[in-house]
Amino acid sequence: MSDELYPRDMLRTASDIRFAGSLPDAGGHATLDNPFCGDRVGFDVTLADGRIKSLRHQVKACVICQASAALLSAEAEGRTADDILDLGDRLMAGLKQDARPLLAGHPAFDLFTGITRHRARFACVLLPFEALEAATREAEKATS
Amino acid sequence: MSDELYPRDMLRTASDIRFAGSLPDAGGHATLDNPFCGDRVGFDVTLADGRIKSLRHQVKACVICQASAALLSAEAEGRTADDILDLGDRLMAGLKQDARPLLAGHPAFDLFTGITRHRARFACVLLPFEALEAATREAEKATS
Amino acid sequence: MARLRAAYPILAQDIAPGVPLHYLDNGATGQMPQPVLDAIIAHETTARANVKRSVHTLAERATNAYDDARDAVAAYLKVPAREVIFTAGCTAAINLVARSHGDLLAPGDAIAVSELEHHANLVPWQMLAARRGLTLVRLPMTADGRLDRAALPRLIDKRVKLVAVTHASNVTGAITPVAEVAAIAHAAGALLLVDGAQMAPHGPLDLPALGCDFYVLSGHKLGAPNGVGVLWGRYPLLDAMAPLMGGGEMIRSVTFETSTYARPPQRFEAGTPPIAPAVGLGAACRFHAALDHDAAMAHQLALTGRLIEGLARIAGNRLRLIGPAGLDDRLPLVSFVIEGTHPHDLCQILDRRGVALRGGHHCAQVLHAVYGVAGSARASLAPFNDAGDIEACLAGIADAMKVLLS
Amino acid sequence: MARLRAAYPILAQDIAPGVPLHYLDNGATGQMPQPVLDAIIAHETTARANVKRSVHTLAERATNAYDDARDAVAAYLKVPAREVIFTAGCTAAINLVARSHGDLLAPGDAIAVSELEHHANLVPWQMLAARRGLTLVRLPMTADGRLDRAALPRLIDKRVKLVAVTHASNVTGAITPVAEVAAIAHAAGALLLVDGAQMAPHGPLDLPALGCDFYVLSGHKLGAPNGVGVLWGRYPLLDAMAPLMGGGEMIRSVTFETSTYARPPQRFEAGTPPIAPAVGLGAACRFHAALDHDAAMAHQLALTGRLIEGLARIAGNRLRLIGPAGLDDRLPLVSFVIEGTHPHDLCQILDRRGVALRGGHHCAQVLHAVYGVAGSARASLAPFNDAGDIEACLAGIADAMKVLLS
Ligand SMILES: Cc1ncc(COP(=O)(O)O)c(C=O)c1O
Ligand SMILES: Cc1ncc(COP(=O)(O)O)c(C=O)c1O
Repeated sequence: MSDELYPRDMLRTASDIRFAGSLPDAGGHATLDNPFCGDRVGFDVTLADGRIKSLRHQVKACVICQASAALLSAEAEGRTADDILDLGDRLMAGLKQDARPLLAGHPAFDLFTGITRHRARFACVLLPFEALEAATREAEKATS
Repeated sequence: MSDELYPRDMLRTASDIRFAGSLPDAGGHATLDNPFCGDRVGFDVTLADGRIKSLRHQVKACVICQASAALLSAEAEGRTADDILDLGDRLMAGLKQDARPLLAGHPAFDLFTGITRHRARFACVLLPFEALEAATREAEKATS
Repeated sequence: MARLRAAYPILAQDIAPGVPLHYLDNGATGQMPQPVLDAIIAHETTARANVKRSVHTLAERATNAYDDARDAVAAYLKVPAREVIFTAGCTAAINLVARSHGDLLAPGDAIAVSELEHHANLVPWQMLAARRGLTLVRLPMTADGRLDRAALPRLIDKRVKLVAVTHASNVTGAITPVAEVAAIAHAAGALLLVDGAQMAPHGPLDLPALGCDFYVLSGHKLGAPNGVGVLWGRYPLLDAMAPLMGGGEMIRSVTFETSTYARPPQRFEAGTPPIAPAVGLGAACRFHAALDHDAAMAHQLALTGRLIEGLARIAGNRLRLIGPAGLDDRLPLVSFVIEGTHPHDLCQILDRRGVALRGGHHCAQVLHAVYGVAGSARASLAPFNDAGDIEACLAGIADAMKVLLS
Repeated sequence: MARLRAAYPILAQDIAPGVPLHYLDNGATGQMPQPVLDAIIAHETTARANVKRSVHTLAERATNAYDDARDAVAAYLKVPAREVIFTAGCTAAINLVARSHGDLLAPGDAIAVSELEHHANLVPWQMLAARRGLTLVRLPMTADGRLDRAALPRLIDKRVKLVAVTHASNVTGAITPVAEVAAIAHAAGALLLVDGAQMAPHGPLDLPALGCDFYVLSGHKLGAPNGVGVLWGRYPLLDAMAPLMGGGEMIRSVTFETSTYARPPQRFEAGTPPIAPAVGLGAACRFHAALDHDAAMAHQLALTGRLIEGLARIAGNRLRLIGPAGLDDRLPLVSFVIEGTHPHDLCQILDRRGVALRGGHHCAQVLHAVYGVAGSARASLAPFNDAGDIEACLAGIADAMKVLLS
């Protein structure tokens, strides 16, 4: 069954476990809760030259949040904490304005076009960005 | 000019200063404020055999409160603190129910029949009762 | 039933073109019946003024309306009006006790709180414990989400000065045997605070018979406006408490250096009170008191039974009830998890059929942690709900499982 | 003017048969214009739900409405929305600062408060001073009821950590030169809290230009429902404050033993917030922002001048103004005493002509004590008042003097 809000691609992306797990040698880690549902997203990262080299996530969350974590993980390599913050801010703006693409240069995130009318779910999309940013900042601090 | 709420008798009673002043040998004293307007009523009392023998009041208040203090003073001799409490409670009930007389056995208080529709002013009538009760209790405590 | 539904203007409109509303989120906020709305409109357009300060006609009307509202709440709870304090809500009422009564407790004292509690009845006690050096005693629940009565006598010992439990859980729906808990608490020398947020919307209460010492509730759950709640407390307890907030209406006399305070309830109602919301709450109490609540409860529990059966039929062994499966001593609310689906995703899909359920931890993270889940979906009923609401909900869940588990 | 009056449903009815309402008690509570009432009715009948907890359509509408209300208030004050905290009222907002910011002060620190303050901006500081061992510094007023600017530099010394003054006195009507006070406070290293209860109803504000650090106001004075107010604070100040109340919505994560808290503004909004009242306040801010407030103020001050002249004419040297006689830097409100008459008796007689004035100490006992009176009568205007209101008031006062001084 297909669906505007939960297209097959969303479910497929949510179950993409390529980046799930943890990194024994992580340089930074952060776990954040969504205070309104108790969902939880954690990230382990390692850096090279101050940029994300590898990462793994631990997600206990809804489909939307899972899918967001998977997409973000696939596009995170080579970025800094500030980059992740900026990406999240731009995606938030895209969601608010119902823009196309939601996030310029990252068409994959158009998976979430169905939720632009549902402000309560924006936090589900953004939680992985916040957690990855926090983990990356920690790693940056550890290496500076 | 006469008036339902402020009949001439009310103004005349309010300016009755027979019981105004203080008692140098007071056995009990209390001053109470009406928290909503800052009005203030004080009473000095002396007791004989546990009953009010003489009293004086200090009133800085509206006409209604002044008149109530004057009427109460004229009827207080021979009463206990509990009597005063009981009188006040019965007068309050009479005001709420718009009874005639307002206070059985004390027709003078029918001066206040005009205010039964004005609940905000009940406190003006009752403040002297509270202050006299408190002063009498203090005197009772001092002699017991 | 049709007549009762007609009293709720929000049920008259489609939530989206062609989609009627099936409101099953009554535990979060009760809908407002027309008589309450009418009372508010009448107040704002014929009696709006500040209270207890002026002698003009509007001020008198407002003051009378506010006093009448207190009388209506007092009658609903079977208590004297002077023991009824209007607060900003249930949360504000509990925090008031935790501050003003809590400050009377001594380091080393303990407060006993159950695992079932809403954050409103846990976080204020954590804050108090940290502030005053008190211990928090954890009262456990049984596997089916009820307060574990067997554990109470042992845990509520002489150190415990206050027990705080909910009258009915907003997640499991379990109703607490308050009189029994009150007896145990009092035997240990402790006071009992009961959180009535979920129970109060289900009909008038008899607080003296319950035997508790403090009781709190929220207006909006009864269909009143937001911004008003109630703290009831025994008068000597209230009278021993210092005010939490200072300002107008709560004073006896003020000089620049210091002030004396009014007696309860005024002492705890600093500033302009929530007049119109209280008037709405008074109207809501009268509206609820006029319903036949035994019949309404039987009706709602029958629907609850259908819902639980339907869930089991549709979800099979993916279904996990967060609370008792039976219909005894429970409210008409059901929380559940369907394995492999997330509550928010489920609720989002239900929404397209106009079915309003709530998903998440329902401000009860401790309870959900005991169950080992982050959250659940919850259907919570009101007397106006009908079989159509339950059918729509079940059809929506079947639909959602197709979308999310395919 | 007629069009503006038509916006207020309460003005359309007689207060008693044949007696139209002359509402001159706007300083106590502002009347509610129809657009605000409409916004509340629309909210309660089409968007009523709890906020930030559920994903269904009603919950989304309610959450959006609540967020929009915060945006409207933020725009009215020219500040970022995340610095706007919804409270139960002005009094609750000041108490929140006195507790949560006050707990950051150290014994020996001082707080400077003026003699002009409403009890809401004095009693919380007395309570804080007693709790934390702080000193209260008294900022005096001039003979005509204004903050004495000349005294400030000397009194606001290095011990003073917080200055609390009203933007405009609810008794004398004097407007405080806030930017000047802010400069003096900041030069001494103190923060400045401004009580905007009386000023906020007179049009949009530019808080950054005022230069204060905290600002508070009450919704009902702007014609919004009771039960909502606003605390604005600079974000780093808010972020350094611990929450006053615990409960839902203000947490990040909860375990039985301890909790972590959300960032401002959520940290200070425990429990279900005053959603519908906030929606009403948002509508009230939009309504006020759309008026021409310079013209409205000129109109109201012209009426104020007529009132003061009329009073002098009628009462002669029995008249005592509690506040400045001129029209500069003042609000359109006048407090006065007529020797030999008590304010409540005066107001009671005015009421029979439909004239609503307030009598008493107006929750400002210190100010009245400085003037050597227990209370005063006050006429406070809104943009909708007209010459007829002033004439009725003056005629009523002449009448009252006949009754009370005969
Ligand atoms: C100057 C001033 N400050 C504070 C307040 C308190 O506002 P509220 O009673 O709405 O909390 C008022 C109004 O009563 C006021 O006039
Ligand atoms: C059991 C329980 N307690 C307390 C509360 C808090 O009520 P409020 O958010 O209205 O303050 C709620 C509702 O949210 C509840 O369900």
